[in-house]
Amino acid sequence: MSKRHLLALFTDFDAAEKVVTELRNLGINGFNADKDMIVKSPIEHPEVEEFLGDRPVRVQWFTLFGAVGMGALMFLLIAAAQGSFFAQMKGGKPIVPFPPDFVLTYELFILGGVYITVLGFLICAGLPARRSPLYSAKVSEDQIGILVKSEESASGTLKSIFTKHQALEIQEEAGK
Amino acid sequence: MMNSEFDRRDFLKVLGWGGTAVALTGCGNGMVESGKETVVSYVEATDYMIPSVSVYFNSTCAQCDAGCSITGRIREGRVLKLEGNPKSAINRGKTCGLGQAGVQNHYNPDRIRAPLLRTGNTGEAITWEKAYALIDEKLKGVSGNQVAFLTGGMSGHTKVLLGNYMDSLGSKNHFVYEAIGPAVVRAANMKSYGVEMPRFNIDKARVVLSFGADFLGAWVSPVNFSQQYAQFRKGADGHQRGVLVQVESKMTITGANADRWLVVRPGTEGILALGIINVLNKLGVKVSGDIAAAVKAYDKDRVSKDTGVSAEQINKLATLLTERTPSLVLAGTAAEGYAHGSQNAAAINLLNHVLGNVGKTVEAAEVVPFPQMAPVTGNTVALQTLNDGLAAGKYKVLFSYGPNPVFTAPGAMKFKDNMAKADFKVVFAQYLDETALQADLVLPLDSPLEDWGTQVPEYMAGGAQINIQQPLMEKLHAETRGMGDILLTLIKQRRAAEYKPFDDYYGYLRAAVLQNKAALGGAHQPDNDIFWNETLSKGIIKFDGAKQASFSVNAGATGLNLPEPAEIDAQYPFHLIPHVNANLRDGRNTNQPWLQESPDPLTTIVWDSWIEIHPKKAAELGIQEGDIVEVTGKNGSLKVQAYLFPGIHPDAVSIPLGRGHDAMGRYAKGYGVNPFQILDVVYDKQTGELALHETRVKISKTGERVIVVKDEGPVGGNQEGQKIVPEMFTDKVNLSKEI
Amino acid sequence: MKDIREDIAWAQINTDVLKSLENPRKLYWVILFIAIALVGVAVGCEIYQYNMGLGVGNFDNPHMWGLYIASFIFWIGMSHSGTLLSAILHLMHADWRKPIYRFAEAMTTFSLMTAGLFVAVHLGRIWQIYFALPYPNMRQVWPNFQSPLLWDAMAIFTYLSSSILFLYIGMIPDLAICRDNIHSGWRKRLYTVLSLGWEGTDRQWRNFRMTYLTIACFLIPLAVSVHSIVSGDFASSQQPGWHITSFPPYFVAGALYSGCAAIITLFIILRYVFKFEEYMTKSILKKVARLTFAIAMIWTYLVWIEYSMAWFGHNPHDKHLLIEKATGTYAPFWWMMNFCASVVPLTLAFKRFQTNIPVLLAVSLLLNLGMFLERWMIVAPTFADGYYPWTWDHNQWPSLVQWGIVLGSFGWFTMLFMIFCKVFPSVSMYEVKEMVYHRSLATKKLQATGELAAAGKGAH
Amino acid sequence: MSITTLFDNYSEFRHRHPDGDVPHNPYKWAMAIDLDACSGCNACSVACYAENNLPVVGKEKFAHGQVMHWMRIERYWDHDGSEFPERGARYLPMLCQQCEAAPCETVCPVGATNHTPDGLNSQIYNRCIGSRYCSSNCPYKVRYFNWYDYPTTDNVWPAEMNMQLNPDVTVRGKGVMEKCTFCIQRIRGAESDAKTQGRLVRDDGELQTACQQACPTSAISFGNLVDPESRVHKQWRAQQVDLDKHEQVKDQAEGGTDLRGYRIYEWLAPYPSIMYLERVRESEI
Repeated sequence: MSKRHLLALFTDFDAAEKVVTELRNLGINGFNADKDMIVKSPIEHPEVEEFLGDRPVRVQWFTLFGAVGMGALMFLLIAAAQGSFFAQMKGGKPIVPFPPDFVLTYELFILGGVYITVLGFLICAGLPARRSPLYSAKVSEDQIGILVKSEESASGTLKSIFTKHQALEIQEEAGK
Repeated sequence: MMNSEFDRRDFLKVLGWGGTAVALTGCGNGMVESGKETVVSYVEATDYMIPSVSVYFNSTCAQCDAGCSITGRIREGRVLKLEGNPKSAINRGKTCGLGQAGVQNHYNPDRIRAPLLRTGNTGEAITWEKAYALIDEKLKGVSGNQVAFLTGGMSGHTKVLLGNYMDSLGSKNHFVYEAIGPAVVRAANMKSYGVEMPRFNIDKARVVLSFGADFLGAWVSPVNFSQQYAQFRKGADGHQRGVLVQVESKMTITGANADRWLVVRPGTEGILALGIINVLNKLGVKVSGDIAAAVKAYDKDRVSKDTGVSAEQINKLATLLTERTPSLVLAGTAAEGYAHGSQNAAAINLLNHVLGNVGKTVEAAEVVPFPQMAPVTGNTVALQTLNDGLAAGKYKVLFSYGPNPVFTAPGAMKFKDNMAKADFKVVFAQYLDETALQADLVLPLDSPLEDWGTQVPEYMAGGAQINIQQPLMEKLHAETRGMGDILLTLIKQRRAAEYKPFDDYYGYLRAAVLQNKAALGGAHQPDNDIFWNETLSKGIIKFDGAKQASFSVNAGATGLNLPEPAEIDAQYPFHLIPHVNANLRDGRNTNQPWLQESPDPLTTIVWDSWIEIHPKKAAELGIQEGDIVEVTGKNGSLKVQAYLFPGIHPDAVSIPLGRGHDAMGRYAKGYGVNPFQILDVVYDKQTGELALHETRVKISKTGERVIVVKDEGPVGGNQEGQKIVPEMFTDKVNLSKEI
Repeated sequence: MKDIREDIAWAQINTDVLKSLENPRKLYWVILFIAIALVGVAVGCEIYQYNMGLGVGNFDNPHMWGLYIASFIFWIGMSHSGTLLSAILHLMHADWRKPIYRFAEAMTTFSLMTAGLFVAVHLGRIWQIYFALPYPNMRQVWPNFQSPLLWDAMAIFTYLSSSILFLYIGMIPDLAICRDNIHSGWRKRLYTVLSLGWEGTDRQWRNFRMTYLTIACFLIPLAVSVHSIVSGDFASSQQPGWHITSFPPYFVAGALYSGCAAIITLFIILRYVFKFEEYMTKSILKKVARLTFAIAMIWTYLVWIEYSMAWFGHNPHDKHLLIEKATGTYAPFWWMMNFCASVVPLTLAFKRFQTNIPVLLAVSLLLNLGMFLERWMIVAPTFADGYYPWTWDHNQWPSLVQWGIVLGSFGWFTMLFMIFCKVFPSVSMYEVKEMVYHRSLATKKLQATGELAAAGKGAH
Repeated sequence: MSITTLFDNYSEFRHRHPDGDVPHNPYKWAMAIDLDACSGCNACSVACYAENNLPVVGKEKFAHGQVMHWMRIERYWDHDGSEFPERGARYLPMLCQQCEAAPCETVCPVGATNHTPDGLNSQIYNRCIGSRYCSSNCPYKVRYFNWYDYPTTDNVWPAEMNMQLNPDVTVRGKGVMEKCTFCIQRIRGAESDAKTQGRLVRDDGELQTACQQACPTSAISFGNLVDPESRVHKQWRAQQVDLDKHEQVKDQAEGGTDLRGYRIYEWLAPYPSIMYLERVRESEI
């Protein structure tokens, strides 16, 4: 049973919100509001999350792991490196001096944090991503897009709901 | 020493080959890369040359005439460094900067590589055979007294050979010239001690009163004196630390180390000496009647007025001399360099007699029991005689070996022009110096590190000794010859029969030594070769229990009359003091870069000449450091940078000798000025020596200014209140307790 | 005073900014050409110095360091303001930063790259520079982790890579816009690749917000640590004039200071060459000017602390050095430094100058001249009058080679910066949209409650 | 592997010089220079040129302050306002002080200068990248940098002159820092000789630095500070100068001390290995 995509564009977030809430309330069968609905917007807009319902963010865990892990690991490596050159005794200083190592650890703590955070971002946000079947440049300009995926049967209903809320444009996936 | 069981000459050959090999491989001077040479492998190296292991050979330093024994460090056939030979009583294992630079004299890139014959203004390289033939030919039909031979101080077998050669020519004209030798002092010593150069026991003295004798710098035998000085300062055998008082008009390095540096009006050293005697007399030191009479006039107020030394100082000094005995009084360069130099020296020596130092701190030195080898010391009278002779056209053929008169003779003597009057001028030289450039034939010499020889030092520190000079490595340049070999060849031209047995100077030397084996302490050694090699490996032949020179003490004050201090010449208000720099001396070592770059101990100036002016005087004249001033005397002028120097009498200015070459290669040419050229020709009344300190000059700003190239920082040796070089006084510290 | 219009259409924003990628004013090309020429000069000098040895820079003993290290500090300092605007103000929700933080961030990146060059140029043996990297090797020789220079290297590397990531991440949505609006050529491909297929889905935005926030949080302590460590090169040495406790904050303040001044300069230039009058408004300029003034005063305070510590602290060496600075060879530069960096900024206290573009341009340039001299006056005099009086040296001057390379560094920076602004949107489109969106919401609310008059333009 | 070494020898890694728990053993090379004996004649300096392949930079570069003398003789005057320097000049041979806690060591980014087990401050030429931080941080400014490539510069070592170069000592190219090494080539030679003969280096002139060997007044003594028989050790003892103090007990005594030993910039706590003996002048005259 094939699924088909619909993309509707709206002028502003209020319109989009109405549509989303409506779609979520009346459970159309063949369409799962939590899974099959994506909102595309030109700017980052916290409200979107609220009306879309709770969708978790996990980047911070990467950050934690990256910072702490990298920091600790590097401190060990540096100390070990110093420990393994006997030739490089520095007058007046111990061979494994803490203050310098802490400075370096601090830098590496941040380095690890940033790197792994970025990694986490790419993973969580699923980037780089394959372009989704329906997209309009308008979305990156000034309009809010709602992309839904549903059974053939449900798509009709969805389309009517979109038109009801004055969707500026409705793209429909060419039938296979 | 490991070298006593084999023949030195094979050894040297070996060394030489190895030397080439390493010179090329080790130092990458491009010969191998360019395919001009091939690398010699070590596969067949002999036992004597182990790669990376140094061997050491003893020889004698020829950088000055003090005769320090040196030990050369040789690796892969190259002499790398010279150290002092501890066995020598003269330098006891020590060297001065000048001696260290000996290797740069040896490796100097500007050495002459082949005999040069003048054709017009260019020198054409010729073979030695041709050169010798030429000399022979030129000497034909020339009577002995038309031949002149100019050398520096000489001793040992070269001197003997030269003497014989002159005989063979029937010539008496051997001129021995030293530009800055202590000739007047020698004469004065002869008068008062009966020897030219007694032994000075600085280490035994409690007080040393030196009248301009720069014995730590350039005077007679500096390395030996420096060691004695160290002893003297430490207060050896429980005595308290010795006191050094230096009297001079321009501070020398010795003055810089004095406990009290007394600046006197130039030329009044003798007056001060007599003044001190006068005070001593008053303090109850017994002096003979004539001396008392001689010094009566010199009461301390007058002396103080004449010399500029405060009466109180004179008192203190005299008291010190009475309290601490024995003392030692030295007459040096600054005292002798005047028209009344002999008088100064005599007066100063008299002080030694009065203080009873003669026999205690002034002793007769032992002498080598071979009078014919004894050193002949040079003086400037010889130069004048030669110069006059040349001017009169008396000499057809002139040989010159050692000194560089065109550079060191006062310009007013016109030596260069007079030299031209001789038909044929032969110069034996290592470099194309000013004199060599005037020659018709220039014969390239071995460096002292390539040559054989014997030397008897003029100043005998310990017992009598003969120094051996032997090659430390194979010749650098195939076409150079040792002076001994040259003389031998020349003399063979005259007396072939006598010198037939010696095919070279080495043979001559060896034969000469073995002949006197017993006298040279080889009685116990039957085998000649072993004895010879032992002698070479020692590098010194010592004569234990050699007898001292006869020491005739003459404490009279007869003929002692010192002139009034010179008035200030209105037109030429300054005394010009040509300063003898310990490293550059009379300029024969100026082409050794280490010496050029080693800062002058007092001004820290390098690579250039300067004129020292007292800051007070400079302020009057509006002169600042770095101003180019024109120094004008009766005999010409020169332009030189000014340096404000507190250690000089305001009526005097000083320019160091030795720089200002316009020849002698890349490291010497064009650096600084040559004060010899503007010296007034004034003679010491008694000896007829040139009085180097008698020149009067005036100075004027030219308006140009340069940055003085020196090591000293902008604050000019000010400690800025930091504890960098603190100072203690003897009432606070006792050195004799120290380790 | 004119500010960004709240009713400006989002589409308009896109087109305006995208125009900057197409046709700047002539002046753009002039600047770019001069910059490239200067780089040429520097390359020439460097080749000469590489072949002859550092002596051609006229260094000596004791003048071991010269303009290179001074410029190094200068460029590091320059980089800090980017972080200030993008990170600190981001956390403080100062929305006026949105139109200008992108080029500030770029400035950070490129000035760091310039600073990095000086580390290399300064070395006696550039070709051995990899010795300073901690790479594993059989002989187990590692760099000396005790050396402040190594801390520098590590800090700068961290800072540079983090800034680049920060800049890039923040630019992804805009790259998507470019992708959507440019339909041909290498740019199309470039943007397509770089935008990573961004479509502005809710999921992407969610994680984007979190990431951007996190990195911002990291960047602030990082920026502070970087210049503290640079100051450590001096403070942790033993020399008079360097061994000063107040150096880290002093350096950080100086860094922000010169950075802000540089932002003003570049703001004015960009505003003109890319016709950004609409977005880089005078009201923003005013805020930056005020910020600069504040930091200038902080810096002045710290520099006076330094002087008084030298003067009243009983260290003869420090005191002597201070006197030498004020009266010795370097006096002209030292006084000019104090004038430019402490007196000139006072003009920014006046409202009418805060928006007067010619004045601001002149002032900002003077401020940076002052800050450059300040760095030089930190480095050179200590060599001229260190501890050891014998080696004091008052007549050493940087040779033309040194000056050439320093000039070239300005060219190098400008070149990179100008190219960047031509290739990438130097005004953040999506954030300007957010800005006007939120402002319009706010205004709507006010209109609703009829308090528009009361609020006025106070919101910003 | 390195981590295990780290844990095994941890306490060892935490000790510091010179006041650490581990003394120098068996060697600690040090010097004592008697300024009363030093006559400022520059023989040491020239000897150093000869031994250590120092380039002669020539007038131009000397004028730029780029001279390379590892051992420099400094001449100071008493600035007491008198017209003439009646107590002569003060000479100070200044060379690398071989500090125990050397300011130069900690700052080198590549660890090209280190503290050796026998108490030297070593300089590794081929590790040096020429950041010149060491010299910047040296209070005595006794480190010298190769501003030019002297081996290939005209008239520094022209043909023949280069045959004098000491094969035991590297000829430094451009861009590296150098300084007095206490003639490390001689030290290593003597140490290994002694080792092969199963003894310690003797204090009988078996090992001399070039400057010490040349010095006509024997003002310089050099030796093993931990060997109670060595002259240097005795001198330091007698002068009550302790290596690991940055303020000597004797100096705190009332009315000063009658001992001459002192170290320059002791209060900076670099713990120099060279003790100078104050110059003395006669109080009677």
